[in-house]
Amino acid sequence: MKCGVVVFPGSNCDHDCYHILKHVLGLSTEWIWHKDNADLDRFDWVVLPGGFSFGDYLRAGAIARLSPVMKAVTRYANKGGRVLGICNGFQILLEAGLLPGALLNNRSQKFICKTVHTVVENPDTPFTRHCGKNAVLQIPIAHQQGNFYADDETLKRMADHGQVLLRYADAEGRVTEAANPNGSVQNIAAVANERKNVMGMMPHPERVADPLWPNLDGQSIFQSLIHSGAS
Amino acid sequence: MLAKIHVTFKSGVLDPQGKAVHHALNDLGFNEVRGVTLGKYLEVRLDGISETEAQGRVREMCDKLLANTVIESYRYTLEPTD
Amino acid sequence: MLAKIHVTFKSGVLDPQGKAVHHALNDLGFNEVRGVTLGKYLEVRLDGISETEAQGRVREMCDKLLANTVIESYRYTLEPTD
Amino acid sequence: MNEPRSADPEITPQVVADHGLTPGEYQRIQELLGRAPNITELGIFSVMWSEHCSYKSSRPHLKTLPSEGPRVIEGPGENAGVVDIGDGLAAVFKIESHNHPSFVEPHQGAATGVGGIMRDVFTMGARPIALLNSLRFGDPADPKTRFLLNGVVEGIAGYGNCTGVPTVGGEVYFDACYNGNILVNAFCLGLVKTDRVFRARAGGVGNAVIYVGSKTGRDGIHGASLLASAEFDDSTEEKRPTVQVGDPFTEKLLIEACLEIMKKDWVIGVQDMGAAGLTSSSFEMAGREGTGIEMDLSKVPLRETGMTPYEIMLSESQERMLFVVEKGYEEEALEIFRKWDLDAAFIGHVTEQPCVRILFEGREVVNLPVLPVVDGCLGLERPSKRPADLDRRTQLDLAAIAEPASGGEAIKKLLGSLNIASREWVYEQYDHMVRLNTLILPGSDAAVLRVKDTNKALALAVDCNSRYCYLDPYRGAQIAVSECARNIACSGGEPIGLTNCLNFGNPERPEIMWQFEQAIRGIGDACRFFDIPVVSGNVSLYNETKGEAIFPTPTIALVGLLEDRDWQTSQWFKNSGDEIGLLGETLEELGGSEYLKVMHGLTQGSPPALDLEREKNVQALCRDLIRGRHIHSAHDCSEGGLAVALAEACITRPEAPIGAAVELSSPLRKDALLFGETQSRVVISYPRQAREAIAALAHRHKTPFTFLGAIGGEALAVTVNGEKFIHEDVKTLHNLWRGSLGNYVRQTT
Ligand SMILES: Nc1ncnc2c1ncn2[C@@H]1O[C@H](COP(=O)(O)OP(=O)(O)O)[C@@H](O)[C@H]1O
Ligand SMILES: [Mg+2]
Repeated sequence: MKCGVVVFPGSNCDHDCYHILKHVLGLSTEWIWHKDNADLDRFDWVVLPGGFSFGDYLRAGAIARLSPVMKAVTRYANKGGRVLGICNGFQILLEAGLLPGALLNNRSQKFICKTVHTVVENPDTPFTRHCGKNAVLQIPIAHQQGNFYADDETLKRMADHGQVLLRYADAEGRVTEAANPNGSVQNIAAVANERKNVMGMMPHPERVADPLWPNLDGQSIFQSLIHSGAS
Repeated sequence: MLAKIHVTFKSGVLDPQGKAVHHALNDLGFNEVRGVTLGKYLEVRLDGISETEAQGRVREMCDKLLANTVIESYRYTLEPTD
Repeated sequence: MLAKIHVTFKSGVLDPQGKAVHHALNDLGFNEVRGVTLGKYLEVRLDGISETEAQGRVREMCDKLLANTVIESYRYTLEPTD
Repeated sequence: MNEPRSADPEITPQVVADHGLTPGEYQRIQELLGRAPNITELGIFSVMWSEHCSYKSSRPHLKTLPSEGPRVIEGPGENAGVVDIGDGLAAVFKIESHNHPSFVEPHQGAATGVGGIMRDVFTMGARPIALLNSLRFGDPADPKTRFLLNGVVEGIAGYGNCTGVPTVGGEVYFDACYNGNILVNAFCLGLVKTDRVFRARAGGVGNAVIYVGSKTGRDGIHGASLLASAEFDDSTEEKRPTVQVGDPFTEKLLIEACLEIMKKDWVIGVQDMGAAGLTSSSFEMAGREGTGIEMDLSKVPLRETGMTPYEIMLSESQERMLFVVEKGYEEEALEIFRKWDLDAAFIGHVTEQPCVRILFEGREVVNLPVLPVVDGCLGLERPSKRPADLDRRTQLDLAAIAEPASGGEAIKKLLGSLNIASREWVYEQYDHMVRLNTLILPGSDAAVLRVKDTNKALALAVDCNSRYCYLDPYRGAQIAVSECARNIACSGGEPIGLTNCLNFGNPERPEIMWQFEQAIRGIGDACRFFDIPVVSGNVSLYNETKGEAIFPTPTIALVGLLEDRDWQTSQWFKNSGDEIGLLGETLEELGGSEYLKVMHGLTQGSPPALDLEREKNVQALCRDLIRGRHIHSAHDCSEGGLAVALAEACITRPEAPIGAAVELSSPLRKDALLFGETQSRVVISYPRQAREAIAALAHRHKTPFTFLGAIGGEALAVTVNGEKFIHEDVKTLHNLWRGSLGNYVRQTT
C-alpha cells in the first residue's frame, strides 16, 4: 500500500502526516511537491496536510488550489482515487471545488487549538469504515477558518447523500451547540463528495495516532483507508 | 490601468467577521450601528493592455482567484493610471 | 445611512497578502499585473443619526477599531439608505 | 572617495544628536577613522553603537555570567546558544525582547519579535521546534491593557502558527508598573546535529555574499537605535511609521530554504538581518572572522523606488538573511532560493582587508574599517546607587495585617486573579501541538517535548517574579533562576542551559543601574551554584515612560534534559486515593506575595528567603522521585503559595477537577502557612505504598517531607491545627480560575 503527502509552500503538518503514515503505520509514503503535475495513479490514496499554504493569504487554500499538483489531484479524484484533506487540506479541496461548501472564520475570530469530540455520522465510507456508527472520536483542532458553511440546498443534498462524515459533539456523542467550537453549520466537522472518495476534515487525526500518547482515536481514519484496500 | 475590486459575501452567507465587528462597535458605545459587512478591497495595477481587454481579464482573475464564488460576489471598476 | 469604508495599508508598509496575490496572478499567466494591494472594505449601517453626526462617528469608529492607524489609512463615504 | 554626495546632509552637531550619538562618541568616531564620516557611515555608527547593538551599558556586567560547561558548544556571542544533548544533537535557543515595538503596534510588534528570534535559531542551522513567550502588561483596569493583550497574543499566534512552530508555554503577568511599557519576550528553541552548527562568519577571501528573503523596504529605519533606546513620551505617535509588518509565510519559506541550503558543504556562514539589518549582519560577520566585505547595494532587491544607500543599509525589513558561500556556488545557491520563491541576489564578496566597502550605482558610498564599528564603542561605566526608598519598600509589619479566620475568600480571589488564573485563553490561540513533539502541553509547570529519533525529551520553562525583583533585585533574580529550574525539575528535567532577557529602565539613572547589577549578580551566583551555563540572552533597557520605570524584570528561560522521556511528570493530581505530600519547609513569610497584593493591595516586604542548597536538594529529590516512579505528580509552590499549588493540582487535571483533603498543623500564621510564597517547596502525589520510599529518599536529599493528606472528593478541604480553614467545591474553584482571563478580555470598556 502506498500513499502520498502533498507539500505546498507553507504546509506544516506535512511532516506529521508523513511520520504517522510511514513510521507509525508502516506504509510506503512519498512526498508530492506542489509544482508536480504528474499522474498520481501509483498511490492508494493521497493526503493534503494541514498548515498555512501560501500563508493562507487572501483566503485559506485559495492560492494553493492553483498549484499544478491540484490538476493532478483533480484528475486522480475524478478517476475515483481517494483524497484526504486535513485542515488546510480541507480548505484547499473546498477552494478547488472537489467538496461542497466553504469555510469561514471561526465565530470567535480567534485561532483555536484544543482537543474536541466528534461523532461519526456515516461509517460507510473509505475514511470512516473502521470507526463504527456514532463512534466518538477525540481529536484536536487547530485552525482559524474552520467554520463550515453551505447553503440550505447544498446541506439538503449532502444529507441526502450521506456526505456529512463527522460532527462536533460532546463526550457522549451528542451534537449540541455547546460542543460546536467554531460556529460550523450543523456542527459539521468533516464532509465527503457524493462519490465518497474525497474527504475533508478540520480535526487533525495525525495528532492522535502516535502510541507515544494515550489517545489513538485518529488512527481509525487511517485504518479505514487501509482496510478499504487498494483504490 | 487600475482595477478596483470589491469582494463581499453573498447575501445569506452569515459573515462572522462582520458580526464580530458589529458587536465590538456596539460595545464601544456606537449604538447607532445596525449592521456591518466586512469584505475585501483590492487594487490591481495592470500594464500594457487596453481597457476592453482589461475588462475580461479582471473578471477572469476574480473568478479564478480573487473571489470564492460559492460564498462571495465581486464587482470592479477600471481607472486609467498615468 | 450607509458608511462605505476602505481601509488600506499606508504607502511603504509591507503588504504580504498583496504580494502573494500578485505572485499567484503572475503564475496564472496574468503577466499584465504590476502590483496588488489588499485592503478591507466595510459597509456599516447607521440608524437615527444625522449625516453631520455620522461624519464624526464614522471617523471615530475607524480610529478606534476599524483601522490600525499605525500602519493603515482609511477613507469613507456616507450614503442615505431607505 | 567618501566625498559627500550633493544630496547628503551636512553633519552638524544636531544631525549627530539625532542619531543618538553623544559629542564624545562622535569625536571618537573621527579619531578612529582619521576623518569625518559621511551620512551613511554616520548612520552605520549610530545603529552599531546604539545600546541595542553595542550593549555599551551592560557588557561589563554580562561578562560576569558563567557561560561555560561541558555541554556548551556555543555560548553568548553567536546568534543563539548551542548546548549538546547527546546522540549527536544539540539544542539551540535564545530569548529576545520586542517591548517597544509591541507597545507601539501590539500585533505586528509581537509577531516580528517571534520572527526575529526564530531567525536567530535557524541561522545556526537548527530547525525551530518550540516557542515560548513571557508577557507583561499594565493594570487590567486600564482599557489599553486589554487592547495590548489581545494584539500581542494574536500577533504571536499569527506568526508562530503560520510558520508551523508550536508555542508550548510562557507566562503572562499584569502590574501597573507596565502601564506605559509592556514586555514581550520571545524564546525559540531549535535542534541541530552537533556537526552541522553554522556560525555567523564571513570566512574565505573571495567567497560570495548572498542576500535572501524579502525585498528591502523603508521599514523600521532607525527602529533599532531609536525605538529601542528612547523612552516613551507623548511624541511616540510620530515614531509610528517605523513599525514593521511581519510576513510569516516568507519566514516559513526562509526556514525551509535555509535548512535545505545548509546541507551543502559550500555554505560558509550566515546571519539574519535583525536590528540594523544589512549593516549589523555584514559588519558582524566580517568582524568575527577578521575579514572584510565588499557589497554593491544596487544589487539588493528593493521593494520601493528611490531608496538611498543610507536607507538600504539601515532598513529593518523582516525575513532577510545574509549568506557567505564558497566562490563558484553562487548560482547553485540562488537556484535553491528560487525553488522556494524567495528573492535572492549575489551582492558582494569577502575581502582580505578588514573593511566594509559599499558601492552604489558605481560609486563607493561607505568604506569603514570593521573593528572600530563593531567593537569601537566604549563600554560605559555607568554609576549605580541603591534606591533611597528601598528600605521603605521592604518594611512590612505583619502585626498590622489581620489574620483571616478562613481562607475561603482568599483562595477564590487568588485563583480568579489575573496573575494566577488559567492561561487557556492565551494558549488556545497558539498551535501547541504541531510537529508531534509536545508530550506535556501548556498548563503544567514546564512544557516537555520529545526529541525525535532518541528516547530523550526536553523540558522548557520561563519565569520571573518582578515584584520580588523590585523589592530585592539580587534575591529576586536568584529566585527567578531557582523557580524556573524547579519547574523543570517538577517535570523531570535536569537544567542544561539558560537564556535570559534583562528588561530594565533607563540605565542612565544610577538606581536602575544598581538594580541591573544586583540582578546580574543574582543570576550569576545562582547559575554558578546550580552549574547551569548562561548560553545566550538579550538586554532591553529604557523600559520606562515619563520617568516611571518598570519593575526590574530579568526573565529567565531554561532548557532541561530528560535522558528518558518516560521520566516526565505533570503537575495535576491523577488518582483518587493517592496521598499528597510536601517537599520542603514553610516559613512565616508574606513579603512580596500575590496574597498581599490581591487581598491587601500591598507591594511590600522582603521577598521570600532563598537557600540555594535547599533549592538544589529539593530539585534533585524531585527528579529522583520521578525517575524512580515513586510519584504521580509534582507541582512547585509559587504565586499564591501552598493553597494555590494544591488548588492548581486539583483543577488543572485535564479530564475533570478532583478534590483533596489536607490537614496541617503548624504554629505559623494561617495566611502565611497557606498563601506565603516560601521557596523550594513542591507538592507531590503518590500511591500510599510509596510513602516510605519517598521519606527515605527525602532524608537522603536532606529535604523535609511532610504528609499532607489524600486526593478525593469534590472539595478542596484544608484544616489547620484541627480547624477547618478552606472548604471549597473544586468545580467552583475550577470555574473561577478557568474563565477569569477570557472574561476579562471579552469585557467591554
Ligand atoms: N504566554 C503564554 N503562552 C503560552 N503558554 C502560557 C503563557 N503563559 C502561561 N502559559 C502556560 O500556562 C501555564 C501556567 O502558567 P503560569 O501560571 O505562569 O505557571 P506557574 O504556575 O508555573 O508559574 C504554564 O504551562 C505556561 O506555560
Ligand atoms: Mg511554576
